Amino acid sequence: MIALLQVEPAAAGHGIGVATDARGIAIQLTYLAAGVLFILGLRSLTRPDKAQRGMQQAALGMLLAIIGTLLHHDILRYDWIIGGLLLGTAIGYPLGMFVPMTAMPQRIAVSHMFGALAATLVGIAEYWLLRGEVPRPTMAALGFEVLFGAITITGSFMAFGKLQGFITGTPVTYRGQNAMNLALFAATVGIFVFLIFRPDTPALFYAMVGCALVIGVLMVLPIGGADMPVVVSLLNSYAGLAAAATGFAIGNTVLIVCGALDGASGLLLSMLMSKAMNRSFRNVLFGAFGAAPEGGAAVAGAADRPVRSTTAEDAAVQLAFSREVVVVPGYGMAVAQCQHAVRELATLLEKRGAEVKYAIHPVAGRMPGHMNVLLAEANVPYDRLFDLDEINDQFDHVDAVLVIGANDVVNPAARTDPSSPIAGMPILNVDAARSIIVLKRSMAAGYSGVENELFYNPKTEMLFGDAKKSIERLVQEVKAL
Amino acid sequence: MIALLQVEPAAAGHGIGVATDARGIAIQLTYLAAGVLFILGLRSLTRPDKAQRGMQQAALGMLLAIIGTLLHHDILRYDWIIGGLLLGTAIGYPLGMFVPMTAMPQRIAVSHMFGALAATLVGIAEYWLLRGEVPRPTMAALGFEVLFGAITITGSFMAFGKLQGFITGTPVTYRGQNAMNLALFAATVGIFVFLIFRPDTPALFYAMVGCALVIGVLMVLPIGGADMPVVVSLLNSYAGLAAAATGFAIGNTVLIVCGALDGASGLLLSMLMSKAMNRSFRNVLFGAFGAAPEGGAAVAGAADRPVRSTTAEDAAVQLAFSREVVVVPGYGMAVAQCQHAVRELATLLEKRGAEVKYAIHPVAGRMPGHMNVLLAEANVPYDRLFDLDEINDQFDHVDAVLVIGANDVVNPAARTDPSSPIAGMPILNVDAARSIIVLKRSMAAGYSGVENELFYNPKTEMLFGDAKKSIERLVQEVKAL
Amino acid sequence: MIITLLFVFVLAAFVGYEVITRVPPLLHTPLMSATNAISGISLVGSLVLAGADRGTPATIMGFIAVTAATINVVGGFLITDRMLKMFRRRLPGGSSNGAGPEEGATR
Amino acid sequence: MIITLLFVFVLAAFVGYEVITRVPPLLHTPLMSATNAISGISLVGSLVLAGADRGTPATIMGFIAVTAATINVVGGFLITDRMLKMFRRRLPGGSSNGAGPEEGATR
Ligand SMILES: NC(=O)c1ccc[n+]([C@@H]2O[C@H](COP(=O)([O-])OP(=O)(O)OC[C@H]3O[C@@H](n4cnc5c(N)ncnc54)[C@H](OP(=O)(O)O)[C@@H]3O)[C@@H](O)[C@H]2O)c1
Ligand SMILES: NC(=O)c1ccc[n+]([C@@H]2O[C@H](COP(=O)([O-])OP(=O)(O)OC[C@H]3O[C@@H](n4cnc5c(N)ncnc54)[C@H](OP(=O)(O)O)[C@@H]3O)[C@@H](O)[C@H]2O)c1
Repeated sequence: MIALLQVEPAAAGHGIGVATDARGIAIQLTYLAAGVLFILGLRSLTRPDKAQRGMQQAALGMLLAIIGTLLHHDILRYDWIIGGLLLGTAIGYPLGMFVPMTAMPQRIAVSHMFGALAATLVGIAEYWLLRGEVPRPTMAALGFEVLFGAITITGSFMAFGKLQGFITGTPVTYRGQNAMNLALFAATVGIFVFLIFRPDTPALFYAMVGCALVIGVLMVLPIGGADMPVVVSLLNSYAGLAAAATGFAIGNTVLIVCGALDGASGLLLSMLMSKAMNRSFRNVLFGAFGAAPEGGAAVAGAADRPVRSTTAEDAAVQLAFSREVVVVPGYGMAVAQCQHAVRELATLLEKRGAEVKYAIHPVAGRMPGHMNVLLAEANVPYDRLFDLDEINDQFDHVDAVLVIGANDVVNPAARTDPSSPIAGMPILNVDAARSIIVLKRSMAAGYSGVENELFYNPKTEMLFGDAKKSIERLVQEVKAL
Repeated sequence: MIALLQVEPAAAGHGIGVATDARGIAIQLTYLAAGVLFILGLRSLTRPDKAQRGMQQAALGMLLAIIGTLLHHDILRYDWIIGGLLLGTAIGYPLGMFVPMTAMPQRIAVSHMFGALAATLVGIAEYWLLRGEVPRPTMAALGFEVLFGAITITGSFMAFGKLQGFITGTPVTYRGQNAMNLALFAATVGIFVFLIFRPDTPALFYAMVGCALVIGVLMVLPIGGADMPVVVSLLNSYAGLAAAATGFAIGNTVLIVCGALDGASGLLLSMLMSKAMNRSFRNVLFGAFGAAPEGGAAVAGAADRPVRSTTAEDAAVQLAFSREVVVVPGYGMAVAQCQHAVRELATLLEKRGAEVKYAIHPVAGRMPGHMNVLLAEANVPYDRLFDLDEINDQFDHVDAVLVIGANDVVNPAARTDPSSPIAGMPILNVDAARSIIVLKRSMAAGYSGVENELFYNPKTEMLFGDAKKSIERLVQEVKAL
Repeated sequence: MIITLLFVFVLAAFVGYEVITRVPPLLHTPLMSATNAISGISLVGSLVLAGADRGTPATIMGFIAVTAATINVVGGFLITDRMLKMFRRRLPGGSSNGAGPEEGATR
Repeated sequence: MIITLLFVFVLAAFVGYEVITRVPPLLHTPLMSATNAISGISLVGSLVLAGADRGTPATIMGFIAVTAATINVVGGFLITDRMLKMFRRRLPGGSSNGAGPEEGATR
């Protein structure tokens, strides 16, 4: 069997990207170990109590891969490497340690940007070093690498801007937008295909990179700020695909494995998110959902209707004498960073014999599990947290619901008004409760920009002001009773 | 980056086991498709309703792989291939179509034997063809291939024999057994290591194969018949590892993938089984559990104690006037093949307003899910089947339990007598029910050979005779009422 | 290269583990025969051996190997199909039959 | 060979899919930052580029790439760890905290 004869050189170690000697094998083994540790790390995320150790092992895996790489024959000088590692650590450390939990989506977007930048630069350098002498498979790999990489760079930057607020969160749309985007996309693909057959045309290669950068911008522009988490997670999968492409180009298996892991998880997560918002993936990406006009109009149209606003004193009394209280946190709790205060209030009420539950809507906040992270930070025990299906049928025997900076996720319009942009999104039926206290700063709409009937519900009392201040006042009042 | 240059030949197709041309790529693609279809097939087994289609696709994958292989450059003559395929189909078809469900474990064992035989022969032929000119990695792969292969051949045959009954089901043990086995094992490993450094010693190679064959026999001899399913499933994982080794030897990826899949699943399943019997994996393999003496003694020691035996008439009346009936099937139902009769009886009782449930013990029968398959064959709906944890606390308000050829899984000794070989195995607490009717042919012990107190329980009535006949009589009687 | 194949092995093992742990006990017997059928993949190696025409001994061994592997494949897939048909067949009858396997799968 | 790498890709994707679908919503945010941290693996390529000494432009690009990738890796793993610490930290307090994540995981 020829196969057998063919095995010899390979078995002896002439794989691609593999040095032929013991050192080469050693390097590969560090990669194998790294790959396994990464998978185990992700698996550990199925067990909250095991998760931290698991991811620490994954970090160890990364360290292994780095050390292994540093042994690589091709590395002749270490000055720039060390410089880069030091500088990167100097910037990465604060990004990791001091960014508040509430800014998580932004931070992840930035991080994607950097990762993609690295992949893209590597791809460009590879092309440049080969001086056009690129075999087709390699060219294809390089192409995917820089395409996904470049899109991720600008896309992540845009997402970052929208989440951070220095780029408008409302979708930017203009006439002929789709036509233009499609044209640009087609052109880029065209160049790519051409390059595979004629790799020796640098101008086109760099043009392709340029186009990809622009696509990244145009792709995110028409998407509303509330949908950014979906975009960020999608870009995560792009970043992964870029890494995988690098792996194919330089025949490095660990890059391919990590790339595939990220590619799969990013795509899956963004789909889960869209599903939780009860919107098709397509609709999120191309729906230009949550455009200001509707919301704005709606808000204006309702400005004159009566609203019951209450004071901390009254609200405190009401809460203090409720037996069953449900807290519904939303994005506002993240903005106000009042999770600790909330926990304190809950403990007080429990001391007074009330039962306090937390109702967590799958898309409350700005990323999946956003509220869980915040409440976890405030040491709220798991068993107090209930998700949509668990709690929705219990509201009718709840004395008081405390809505803290949540809006869309408690908006009855989703059930009642089929024309509403959030129509059909499953919501928390807080209006079934005996009384509702809403903490927010104004009558402004939530991220979907939709008017919220709940605030005009006779059972509802609005406690205006920053959620943190309001909660703290409530705490004092309850203590005072 | 040198890596990049190294990619070219490889990307152009000089992988191991891969022809360099388009045809080679095409073959590899069929393998890739096959691999994916296999995985999807196994995944489909998580959904009973989707499972059949999934496995049909897996079969399609196998067909693809075969066709792909037939295109291989090295294949110069097709006469023997066609002959083998035809003969194999001629033998395999009846094995697949006409073997009764009750003989499943035996059948799977036989099938393993054939698969392993193929892998081993390929390994031997490869070695023979290379005439000792074997590079070390290849030698290592070949070694594993023939070792696992040979062990599986004889091991499966032994398991088959024990299950079929032409080899004694009771563990065969003799003085110095372990010492001897260990010595043989050590010797085999020694030869293997030596071969890796001196592949050009055919005599040793064939000696190693011989040893492996013997090991297969000695490994299974001391294991009781009731534990054969564990062994069969373990051999499944060996067969997988043999296939994987072949893959490494000839650099064929699909072989490696399938091998790994089987290796993992076989190991996992055998562990699950041991766990369900509440015994350590080690204990199953080396415990020589269920040796005749104990059981025999126990039975003898109890021969003179009173037993209430009943008639079909009385039992029928009792059942007919029970509101809640639980059927506990065991291996005896498989032997008697009375699942259809049981279903008929149940339907009759339900017509008379009784509620009939089935209590499925995880290790009832001779393989995991054995009872499920039989009852499925008899069209018993899923929702009537309850497993141990679901039903164990309900027996106290059950009017009549119908124990059909089950013994160990209802043996209170597991709870009460710590010295019993089945001590600690979770059992069905049928003795909590108001009355118990046991269908078996004699007072003989079950597979663990342990005396069963339940049969002497004043609440228990024995209906002796072949389960099928007994059930059919019960059906007539109930109809007659 | 050998390491890349190791990678393949490890990854496939992971997939196997993840998938198998999700198979409900209900389907463990079909699972055993399914994996058995798949292990018939050694047919691939056997075919090349039987057809490579590298001397009578090799060809004979190849012939036997092909026969044995084919028995494994054909028998294995057929019986698995027979078993699984029973599980599918019964879904229409009975209310929570749909639910039954569900909970089984998530157990 | 390229196909073998494809195999690796497909298998890894399967593993990813199987594992991710098992992560409870509770941990989706940490999951996002975890996968982000792992995607910093492109550091491997960057290191070789920065150290291969194949002309100033390549080295500079390599330097930038190393810096960027390092930011991704360091920041990513640190923040993931910070988040997960919160989840672990709370396990001792409260009765069914052990159960909570369990059911989460099987949800
Ligand atoms: N979770 C996810 O994965 C995800 C992903 C993508 C999109 N989304 C979207 O995000 C939205 C989440 O809904 P949500 O109800 O949680 O939030 P929301 O609908 O965005 O409403 C947040 C509310 O909090 C109030 N608020 C803001 N800062 C505050 C502060 N400092 N103190 C008190 N109140 C404050 C705001 O009203 P004021 O300005 O009047 O104070 C706002 O109405 C949904 O539309 C969802 O589709 C979520
Ligand atoms: N399920 C698995 O995966 C698995 C794997 C390995 C081992 N095992 C072992 O297998 C045993 C299973 O327990 P089990 O209670 O199901 O079976 P069992 O303990 O083996 O008892 C079966 C009983 O059925 C009776 N029987 C046999 N043929 C009969 C017929 N034609 N009509 C009526 N009765 C008949 C026999 O008594 P008579 O001879 O008096 O009729 C025997 O006592 C356990 O020990 C378990 O550990 C199971």
